[in-house]
Amino acid sequence: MELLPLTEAIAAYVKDGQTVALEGFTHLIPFAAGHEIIRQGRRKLHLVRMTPDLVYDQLIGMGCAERLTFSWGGNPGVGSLHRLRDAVERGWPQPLALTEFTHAEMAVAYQAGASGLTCALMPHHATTDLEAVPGAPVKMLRCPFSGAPLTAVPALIPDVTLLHAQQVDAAGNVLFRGIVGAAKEAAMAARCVLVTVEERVARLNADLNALVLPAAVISAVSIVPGGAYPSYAQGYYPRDNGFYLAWDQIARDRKTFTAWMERHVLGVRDHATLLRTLGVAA
Amino acid sequence: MELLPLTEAIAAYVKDGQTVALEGFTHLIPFAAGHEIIRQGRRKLHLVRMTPDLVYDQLIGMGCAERLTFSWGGNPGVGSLHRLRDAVERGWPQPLALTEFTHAEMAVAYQAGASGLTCALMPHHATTDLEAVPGAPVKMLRCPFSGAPLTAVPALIPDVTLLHAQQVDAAGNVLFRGIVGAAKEAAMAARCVLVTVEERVARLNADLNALVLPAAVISAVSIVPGGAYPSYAQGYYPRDNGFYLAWDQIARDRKTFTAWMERHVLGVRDHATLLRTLGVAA
Amino acid sequence: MMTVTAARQLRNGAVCFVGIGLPSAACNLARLTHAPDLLLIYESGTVGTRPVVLPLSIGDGELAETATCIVPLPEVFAHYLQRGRVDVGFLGAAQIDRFGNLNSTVIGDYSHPSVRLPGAGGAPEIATYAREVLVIMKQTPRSFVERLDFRTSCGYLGGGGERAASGCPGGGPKAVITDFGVLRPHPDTQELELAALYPGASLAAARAATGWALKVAADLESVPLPEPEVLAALRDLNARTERAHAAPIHITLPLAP
Amino acid sequence: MMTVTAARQLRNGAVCFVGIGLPSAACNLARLTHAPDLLLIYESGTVGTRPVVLPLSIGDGELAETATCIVPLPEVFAHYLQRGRVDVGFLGAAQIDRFGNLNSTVIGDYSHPSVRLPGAGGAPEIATYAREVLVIMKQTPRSFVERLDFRTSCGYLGGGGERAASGCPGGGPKAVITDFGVLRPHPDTQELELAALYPGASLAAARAATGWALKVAADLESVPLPEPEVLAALRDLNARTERAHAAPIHITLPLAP
Repeated sequence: MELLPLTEAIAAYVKDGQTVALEGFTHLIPFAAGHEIIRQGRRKLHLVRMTPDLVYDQLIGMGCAERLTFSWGGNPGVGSLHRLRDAVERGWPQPLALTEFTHAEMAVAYQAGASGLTCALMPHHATTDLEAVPGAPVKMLRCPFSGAPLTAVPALIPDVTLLHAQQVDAAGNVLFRGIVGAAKEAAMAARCVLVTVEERVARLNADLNALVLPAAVISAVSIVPGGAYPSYAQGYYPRDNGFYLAWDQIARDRKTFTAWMERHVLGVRDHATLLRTLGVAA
Repeated sequence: MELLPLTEAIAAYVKDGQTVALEGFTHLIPFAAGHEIIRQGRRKLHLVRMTPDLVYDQLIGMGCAERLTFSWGGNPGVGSLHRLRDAVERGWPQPLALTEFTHAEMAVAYQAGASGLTCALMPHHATTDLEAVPGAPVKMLRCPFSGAPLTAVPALIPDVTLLHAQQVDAAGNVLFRGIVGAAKEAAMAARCVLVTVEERVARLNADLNALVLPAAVISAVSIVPGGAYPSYAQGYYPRDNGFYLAWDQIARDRKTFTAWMERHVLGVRDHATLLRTLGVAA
Repeated sequence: MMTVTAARQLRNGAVCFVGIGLPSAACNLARLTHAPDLLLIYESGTVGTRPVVLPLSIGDGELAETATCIVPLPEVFAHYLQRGRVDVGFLGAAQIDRFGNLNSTVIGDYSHPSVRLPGAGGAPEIATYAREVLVIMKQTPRSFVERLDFRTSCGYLGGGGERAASGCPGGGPKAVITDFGVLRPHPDTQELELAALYPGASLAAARAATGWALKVAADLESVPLPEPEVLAALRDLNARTERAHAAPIHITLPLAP
Repeated sequence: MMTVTAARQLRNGAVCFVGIGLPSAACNLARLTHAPDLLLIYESGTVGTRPVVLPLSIGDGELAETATCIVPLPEVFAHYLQRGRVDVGFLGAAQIDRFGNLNSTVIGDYSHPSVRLPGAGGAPEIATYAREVLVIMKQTPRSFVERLDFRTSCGYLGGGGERAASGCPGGGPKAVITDFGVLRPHPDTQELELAALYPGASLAAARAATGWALKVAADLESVPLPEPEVLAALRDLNARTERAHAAPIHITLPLAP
């Protein structure tokens, strides 16, 4: 683990054409890291994430991605991700290939990757057309004991998994507290793990059974207070539900979207400046 | 979830011939529950446990078991389980059939059971004779994506899983704190879950990401302070390493073993009396 | 009215797998009124959560802070849904057919969709494993369709016992709650039939809002008006929620070095 | 001497999968002397533990309290070993052969053993996945055998590259530390050869304690005596451990009702 400014961490570890997962389920979504990827103009990324959320709408709309692996692509509690839709429906700013799972499939795909496996199993029930779409990732097989039909789900192994967390300690261990989604599995599956955190502390405020990623599995940590905004960090700040509602209008139109991104992401130096510009931080 | 005295919980839920798992890895081993099974004279049990430890030595030596599924059967840091060996090597007090896994296999066998699956996968490497012994539980197959060889491990689904934990709250939720082994997976795999706890509290002393089993997955909870002794309960009492060392002598000989069990298990009413007899509790 | 009607379907003590929006409102209304011991599981991993205000997203901090426990997301699906521990699952969709099959993936062809919908999420597994499913959807000819563009999640497949015969473990949609009333599956054919109408809703309008020839149950019921205390609880819940969501976010940054 | 020699094999910063007994002592001695940043993982699920006293069992409370984190046991094997995150694994056994294959299952026939040993535990996966394996065993003709009664865990299989050719990901036994000295695999044949002797240990005695015709490396070394500060650290560790383990257990029961 090395402690790096976010600009240097992204420059050093995230490359064009890589398979990149930004995880965190509603909570602890690494927005600052996503924005830095946009600022540095990464291209042809294969983006992986269970719930693309606004940060992937932004990455897709800014032309960073050529493929998306996901299981639910909406603005939670609000509606569509308009940039995702525009890319899929009309190829703007470029076509976006999809690899589509269910949540449960994608969870075991990360688990398989985290466990050094090439695939994972689920019980198979012929209930969804998803398994039959062009390029469907899953295959069927039979349990060698019971003969029951099983779905084999190929392992997901990101080149880089990016996460946001609450704290890093002096030794580089990182604490995640609250809703964790599939963050641990996405991290353990990845070839390289980058983490942004709210703060650096001498000693983690961690329970015996807390979710802590040891420094040994992390490539770099960057200290980015507010780095999950407009998502949230339990114990630090709540989700900005108003921003998620407002995004629906911003992203609906290519021009307002581009203008917003130019002003608030490309046009600012870092995440702290974005937060000040939005009036969220003083 | 119902709150029951341990005698009633065992009488109501543990039956002759069942597949029964007492889990807890070194920590939180449900000794009191195991002793109550012995007192109530259960027979022909299929005992399941990663590390049989002393409590299974006692159950086996008292003739409760006809099969053992396990992955490491020793007295940790001390040596053999003499009663387990006597049953396997010389059929005393009765023969004991073995189903033998590695730790990693048994862990995924519980995970499969906990996940409603008939089997789990591991990468296969032809490195051990275990996969070729008579009655070996695993089978080989190939990854439908990569063609890589895989080991299929059949799911473990205990009729009853018995655990020890620190606390139960007013609603019947149970807190496990510290080393948890495969306790969660063994519980979620089982048809019925019984838990003994150190104490009942109004509200669990639990972190957001603590391991808590919700009341809805538990059949009965019994309050048995010291119920893990001579194993330990983090935050309550340490492991009695001296007892584990002493057990080596007690269990080495059929007569000293039988005498010890008659005096300390069959001859006492409950676990509190055992603890007082041993001078561990006042 | 949809919220209240959905809440009424829930028996106390049930384990509910909750989606965001109307299902979340219905579950919490039930919990605050007749079913205090509902166990609410959100797919974000919060188990036994008792939110004071309604979450906008499925993973709001409110859900974490009031939960019995938070489990990693893979376990919510594996240990609860797949293992058969969920009594009631909620689903919505863009399209539903007469057998309760649902589409939340695409309108049009999968490879060239006219509308790309959010996708499956947890729906296929909820539909497959929950002991019973409650569907909540507004009833329009565009959403209640003769033929789905895409089957994301199953209801009764082709009806007539096809679902059970396929080995699908859950029980399928027990009720579809719409803005006109409640549809329930016929016991034999499993075709959805209008089983109850809200006071003031007309049979003709319900039929017109359905893309297939909607059948009506022999004993069409009228949904009772919400009890005043239930309405009051719902108003309180919504008011608390609005106040909470209106609070501005403020993040304190450390001073620049 | 075995403990000190084993400790010397560990480079600072390595991720070690630790067994109980001598490996645990060696790892902690290394951590307290030349390798403060060893990451110690015990199969009980404690990761990054820094015990002040040595545990008797693999899951003592001491390991939990001083750990960076505690993970469920399945993850220790899946996320660390299988995923290839472990640099060094330790193994012992009842029998070892000339290619470092190990038996900890049975003496005699599997179905009718003369001695039933504890069994596999985590050994097969440690042997398979760790980048390198250190074996610690007393050298006797009964334990260093021409032919294993049972192969629980692999060394180099039949030698001569068979292990790597089989696709086995880890690197195999790098050293076998005995009470005579250190055996290492020949680079080509992978047969274990005596590579170093302790001061005072004789080559003849080491050969007599081996059940096969033990070869000797061309450059047989002498293991240096333990540095005084290392010996002092080991004595301190052992003394602390004895004091801690001698403390009587007392459990406070609630008053009878």
